[in-house]
Amino acid sequence: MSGNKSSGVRYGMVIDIDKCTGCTACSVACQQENNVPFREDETNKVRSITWMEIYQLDNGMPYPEYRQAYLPRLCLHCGASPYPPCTFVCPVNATHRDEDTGLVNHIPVRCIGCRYCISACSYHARYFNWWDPKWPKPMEEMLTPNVSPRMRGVVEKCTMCVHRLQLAKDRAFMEGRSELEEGEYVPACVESCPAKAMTFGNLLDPDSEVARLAKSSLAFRLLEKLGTEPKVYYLSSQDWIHKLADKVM
Amino acid sequence: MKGKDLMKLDRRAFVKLIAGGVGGTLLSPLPWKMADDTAIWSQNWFWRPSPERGGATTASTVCQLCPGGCGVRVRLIEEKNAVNIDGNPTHPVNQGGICPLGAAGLQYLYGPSRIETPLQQTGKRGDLETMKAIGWDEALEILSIKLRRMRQKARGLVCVSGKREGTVPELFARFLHAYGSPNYMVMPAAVDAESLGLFVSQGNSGAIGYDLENAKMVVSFGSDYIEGWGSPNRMMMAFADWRSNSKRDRTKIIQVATRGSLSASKADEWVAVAPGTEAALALGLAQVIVSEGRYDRTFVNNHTYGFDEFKRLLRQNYTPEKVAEITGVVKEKIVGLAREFAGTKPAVALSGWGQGRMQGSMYDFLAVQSLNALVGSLHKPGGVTRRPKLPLAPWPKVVLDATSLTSENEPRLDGSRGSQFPLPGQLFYNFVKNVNEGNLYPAEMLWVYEANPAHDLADVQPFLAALNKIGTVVSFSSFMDETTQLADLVLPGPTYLERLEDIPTPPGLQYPVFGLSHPILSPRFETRHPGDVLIALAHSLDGSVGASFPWSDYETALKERVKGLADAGRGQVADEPGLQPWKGGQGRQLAPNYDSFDDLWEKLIEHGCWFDTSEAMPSWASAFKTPSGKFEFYSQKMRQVGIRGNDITYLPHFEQVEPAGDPRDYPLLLMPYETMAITNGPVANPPFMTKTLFDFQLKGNDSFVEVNPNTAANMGLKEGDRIALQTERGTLKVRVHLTEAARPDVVFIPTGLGHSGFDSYIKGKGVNANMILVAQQDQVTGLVTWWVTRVKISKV
Amino acid sequence: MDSALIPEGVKRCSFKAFSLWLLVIFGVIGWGVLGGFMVLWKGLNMTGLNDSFGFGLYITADLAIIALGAGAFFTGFLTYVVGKKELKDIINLAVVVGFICYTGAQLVLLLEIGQPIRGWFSFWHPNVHSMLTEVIFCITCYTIVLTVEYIPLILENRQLDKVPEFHYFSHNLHEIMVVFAATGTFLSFFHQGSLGGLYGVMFARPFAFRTGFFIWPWTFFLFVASAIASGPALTILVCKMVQGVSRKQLVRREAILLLAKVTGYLLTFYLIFKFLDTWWWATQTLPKMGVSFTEVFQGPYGMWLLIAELGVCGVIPATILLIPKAREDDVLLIVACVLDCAGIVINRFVFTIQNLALPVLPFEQVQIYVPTWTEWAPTVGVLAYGALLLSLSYRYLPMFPRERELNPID
Amino acid sequence: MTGENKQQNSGLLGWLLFVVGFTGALFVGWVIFPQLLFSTQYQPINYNHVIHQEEAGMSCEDCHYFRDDGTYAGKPKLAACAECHEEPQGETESEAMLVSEYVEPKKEIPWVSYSRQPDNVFFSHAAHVKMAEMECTDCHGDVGQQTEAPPVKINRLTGYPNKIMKMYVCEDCHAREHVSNSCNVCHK
Repeated sequence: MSGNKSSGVRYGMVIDIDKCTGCTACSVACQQENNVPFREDETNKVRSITWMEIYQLDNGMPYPEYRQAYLPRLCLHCGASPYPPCTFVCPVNATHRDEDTGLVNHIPVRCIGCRYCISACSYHARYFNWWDPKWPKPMEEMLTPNVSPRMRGVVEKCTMCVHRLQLAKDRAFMEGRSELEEGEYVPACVESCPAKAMTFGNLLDPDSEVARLAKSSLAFRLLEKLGTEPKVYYLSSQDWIHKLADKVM
Repeated sequence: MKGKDLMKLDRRAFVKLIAGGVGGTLLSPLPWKMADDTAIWSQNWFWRPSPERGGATTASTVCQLCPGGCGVRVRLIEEKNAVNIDGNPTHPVNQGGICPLGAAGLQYLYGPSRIETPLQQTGKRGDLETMKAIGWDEALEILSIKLRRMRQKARGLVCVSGKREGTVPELFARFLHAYGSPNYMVMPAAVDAESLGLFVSQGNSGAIGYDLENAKMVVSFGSDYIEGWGSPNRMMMAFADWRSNSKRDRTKIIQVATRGSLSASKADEWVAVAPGTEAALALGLAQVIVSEGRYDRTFVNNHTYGFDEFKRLLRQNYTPEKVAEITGVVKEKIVGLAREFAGTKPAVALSGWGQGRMQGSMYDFLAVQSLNALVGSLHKPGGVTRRPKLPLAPWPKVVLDATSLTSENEPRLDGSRGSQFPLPGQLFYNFVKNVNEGNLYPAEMLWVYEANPAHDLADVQPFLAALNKIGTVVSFSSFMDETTQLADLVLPGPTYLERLEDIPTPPGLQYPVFGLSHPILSPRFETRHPGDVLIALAHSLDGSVGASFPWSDYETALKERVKGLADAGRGQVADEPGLQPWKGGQGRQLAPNYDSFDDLWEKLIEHGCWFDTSEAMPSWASAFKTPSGKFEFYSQKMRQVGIRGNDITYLPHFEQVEPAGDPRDYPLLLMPYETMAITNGPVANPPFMTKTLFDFQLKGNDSFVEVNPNTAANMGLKEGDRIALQTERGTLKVRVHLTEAARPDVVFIPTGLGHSGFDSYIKGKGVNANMILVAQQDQVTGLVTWWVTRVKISKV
Repeated sequence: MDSALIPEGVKRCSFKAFSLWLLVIFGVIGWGVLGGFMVLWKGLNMTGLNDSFGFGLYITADLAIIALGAGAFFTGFLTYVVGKKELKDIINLAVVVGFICYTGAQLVLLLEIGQPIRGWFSFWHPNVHSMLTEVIFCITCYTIVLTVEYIPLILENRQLDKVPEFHYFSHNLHEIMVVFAATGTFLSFFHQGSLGGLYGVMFARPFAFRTGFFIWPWTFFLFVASAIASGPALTILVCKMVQGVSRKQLVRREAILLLAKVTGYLLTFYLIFKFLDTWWWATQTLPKMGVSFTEVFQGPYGMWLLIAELGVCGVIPATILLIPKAREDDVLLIVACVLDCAGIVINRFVFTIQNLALPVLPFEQVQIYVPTWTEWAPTVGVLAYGALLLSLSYRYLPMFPRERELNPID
Repeated sequence: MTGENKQQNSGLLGWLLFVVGFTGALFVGWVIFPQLLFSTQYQPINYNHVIHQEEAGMSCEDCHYFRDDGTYAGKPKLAACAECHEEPQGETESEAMLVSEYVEPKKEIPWVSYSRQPDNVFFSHAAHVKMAEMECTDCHGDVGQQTEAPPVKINRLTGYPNKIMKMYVCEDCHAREHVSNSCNVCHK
């Protein structure tokens, strides 16, 4: 809880592309967990809010050497020092990296909707509310109180389910603890993954599974050359995926 | 002059008044508070819904959106608003994982197309304007009177259930039995071919179970093993397991399929075969294994029947050269694959095309099973076995009166067990055919439960035609789906989150699981549990029907069966995370963790499921109930039931199904494909899932077909072009997505889209492939395949 | 009818003709207002913007308008600080054009943000690290400065000038104009720079990112240079336009030619550094980011943009303006100024649109941006607003101090 | 009158008008505006904290408790009231109303909150009460000493009660106590 920079916690994620079956459960679980709005037509993908977006990659080979893979892309909570690409451009301090956790947050009620952060992010991880979020009447009952629904004209993005961290801390406080144990705080996408392809935890804790996997020789990050230092790692044993991911543009 | 001065004075004074006013206003809170408050207003404006707050609780139950049988947890606010569904970590089938459909479950509970009261069609069928809301008493009365009136034509009552197992389908079957109709049917699926195959080769009725978690090599013949085949979450978990194993003993996956799906891409090897020839490849492997003597001699010599005939057939028709010709797979690959399959222990071959919704051919199933038999993988760890039965207590025997007794000998409207198709199959397509052709006797009334055949049935048009010849259609659906739109009477059931129901062992599992779903919140509408409706209906009828339902309500009936579990003295309620019943093999005794029926029931409600590992896989000596007591390559059962033909008829073989349509008119082939991102009913894709579709799958209201870039180039088609897809059945307008996943000259169309029912978030999105697919019937079993149809493409 | 308001000793068109002209302008402004209203009422879904193009026509227009509005501060700087007295001929016009540009840009900016009601958060909760904060503060301050510079001109209106307080006030303002010119120069330098910084700091966007000096990426300085190299060109153009429409010479040729000469030097100065920057970016910055120079030209946003920006609209106008004979030719001068302005518009366009159109993730496609009428209307509306202000100022204010002298009424 | 005089007079009058405008605006801004901005809402039942503590011997935690998951339950539900007030215990009008209008028809009491934060705020009572060991009264005042429920002023524009804690109060205290002021500590 202290404000100094050596909190020893940097939450991060590892996604095993080889294990990912492309089922999209993470994306659905995320939408439900975070009151992500939807419209009747969501096929204009550059105006569709999907915190956890899934890309289809392929090896570019002809049939039958063709192979595809799915790559789930959330906000990568860039660890670039001193700032991720998106936060320092915000004119109103609506987005900010919590240096106690490494999580990049975005507070829609502060956001004025200038979309500078959207432009600065190379991962398309940030989304603008082009319309007033609206739910069919009965579905308003399934909105979760843990995440505040947004309004038109603001940016939103993956928070790594930071509300789960808040609630996990509440539970810990009841037991008089201020430190969390591994697994007490896990985002909805990781929890949902039926193939257990996603691992979440503290990258600075050498004993954590996520730290171990992030150091694997199979690990890579997206657009590594840009120096954004994402805290979401991917694993794959496929050369073509490594080659593809190593590219910029 | 003076007036002008005054005017000037006035003007200046006015300016000063205003200046004072501005000054005063700026020194008052008004502008600053207004600026702040309007900003706050914009953060909470009234048209932005603010979620209900309160204490959160979690209820565990079992998902019923597909037969997968996964445990789910529902988060409730103030025990009133369900706000989240995730996987139940204590449920052994999914271990906390959840598929997209399950995760979107609340969009069904709160779906705008929920049916709130019973409905009666007062006008023309299909006209939603004339669907009148009626009370339950009236609805039951209407149905009860109809049933009483048609009792003499009792056999004309047909029920089709989308759910195959569990007490509710059993109650439907029981009702028909007691009422006097042999026509309880289920929606077609690959399980139909499986159970016939098990019946003719092993003499068992029942279902198949794969010990996949312990296999070292898996060869999937067309099964999209991570895209919805079997119990989807269990398969994805197994897949992750195969991938986690260290490099040395990692499970090898081979996908034999025509399309470069995710299952193909994620396999260690993808063997691309010509459309519909997976079984031929299986027989090709068998030939190599047999001719090279790589088969399991202990099993083949001691526990099989008809091996020599099989061997002869293989040598004649399925040499690598011949199979290479049929499948398009090179000879060396066939030989290599066969050697690897025979050399890896344990290895298992999977069958059931795509997600397993197509019945498929029994012979294809037998071809794949013969491979499992040859390498000794039947009823062995890491192989294929039969799915253990649940020790549920039986209900009392159905009471039969004169009417229902005569119906015992009535032919079924689907012709199953009849002279043409003597095997005990589920032949819904044949039912459709018979109704359309006016064969046997008329179908007076159709009940539809947990099924949406008007959309989901491949080659749906004959069914829609048949509906016109059926007197009354009754739907038990919770949603305004396509079939319900065509119903005359709707008796809406509660959704799975609002009802008590059992979910028996999911398909393909090697150990028994009994899941129990229960209402996690009070029903949102005036719906009634179909079980309760059936019991009430039975009680309203005279004679034996009421007597066959000696329960006050569904709960009592269900509990009566569950008592069997409590009495079995084995198995446990799954109440801790990380249970892995497949580890350590089957046959490990599990002492119950409950001490009475009431305790068991309470724990089932709390945790969701019971499972067991006590039952060992049957020994080879005891496993087969065939006339020979062995696994029969050459089926004597088929002979017994009266199937006539030559030797080949009784042996696993490959029959090339000629796709419907003249190749001169329809030069390309059309194959449907399924994905996890589009559900294939009976419910339609929820908005959450539709959102995850790529814009090359759905764009606006247009859906896409996959075409190989070379094929497209030959026809002058570019990415995104609009085309008409024409088969013998009709034409659909779609757009083109170019991908190397598509085999040249084959067009792949996704199923599950193109709804016309439900709500504005669902209907009108894409086209329903089922409208133009042509189902083809096997003349021995009556089962159908619809994987390939000839098609013509024209640009529009 | 309005003769009482028209400055003494000058000739203006009839009130009827002027009214008709205003009617046309109001028509266009009305269209712009309607477009703006639709965006405010229904939201930004009315635009062609999307999650790929967070910035579009509004921002491009804003940047271009502000760059071209730099004529005001730079002419002010030359006139008052450097002491080029001949430019007094044109300084009023420069101020009006600047005022138009800055207020117009702010109007568009109001539409551009998703939550205009909370727009003031950028003053109340500023993030000092954000280039946008710097832009917002400097633009606002500079608009105030421009207003202060514009006020004395307004107060010189024949009727207003009769009020003694106003007369003294405007006179005193004139006296201290050098202070405002200096302040304006300082503010302008920073916000023109931060507009460039806006893009240069996007280190995850290979097209925009530039290395730099201390906290400022090179685009910071290039934007300043390009603004002062194009602002005066716009001032010349507007002056020529007003002269053309009024069929009068309003400014002494020396003033215009001086401005043209200065523009020529500035443009050359800018281009030298722009070429250096492009070379460094293409050979050092991009390769370090794993991108080759040719890869940044995709789809409709091809190499032609670069050639147009730096060649056709860069080297050519610079050459014209540098050669005394050429710039003394009226047609060539106008061509050069048009090209100069166009080049800077293209520059702002590529940094906004081409930058965002390029996929950075290797498995994404280039995107194409098509603005909707609700974007065009307010943008064009702002131009009409400029025409309105210019027309009113020309008609009722002594915008050109030399007008009477150059056009004596018989 | 001389011209000068006239000008003086008009100047005086002008300043008078200035003062009128000035004070008028101040009055509107400071007095009328708040009246318009806030609505006064009364509690459905005039709850007496003192009686419950002194006569019924209840403690605060009987009604205002932490849930097991560490979240704070806030105001009690009707069920808690009904535990004692199935039948009226005393003679007060409020209690009679409670029984007849809420307990009997099983209708939740629509209490108006004095300090309800908007849904974008995550306020952890556990962090403040359990970890920081703050007293409830530090923020809520000594509500326990209230013999009647005061009316609540609700901002018509924002929907917030007027005594709601503003963000700068949170930030100041967090800064003083060296607790993180990161946005996602308190926002969701």
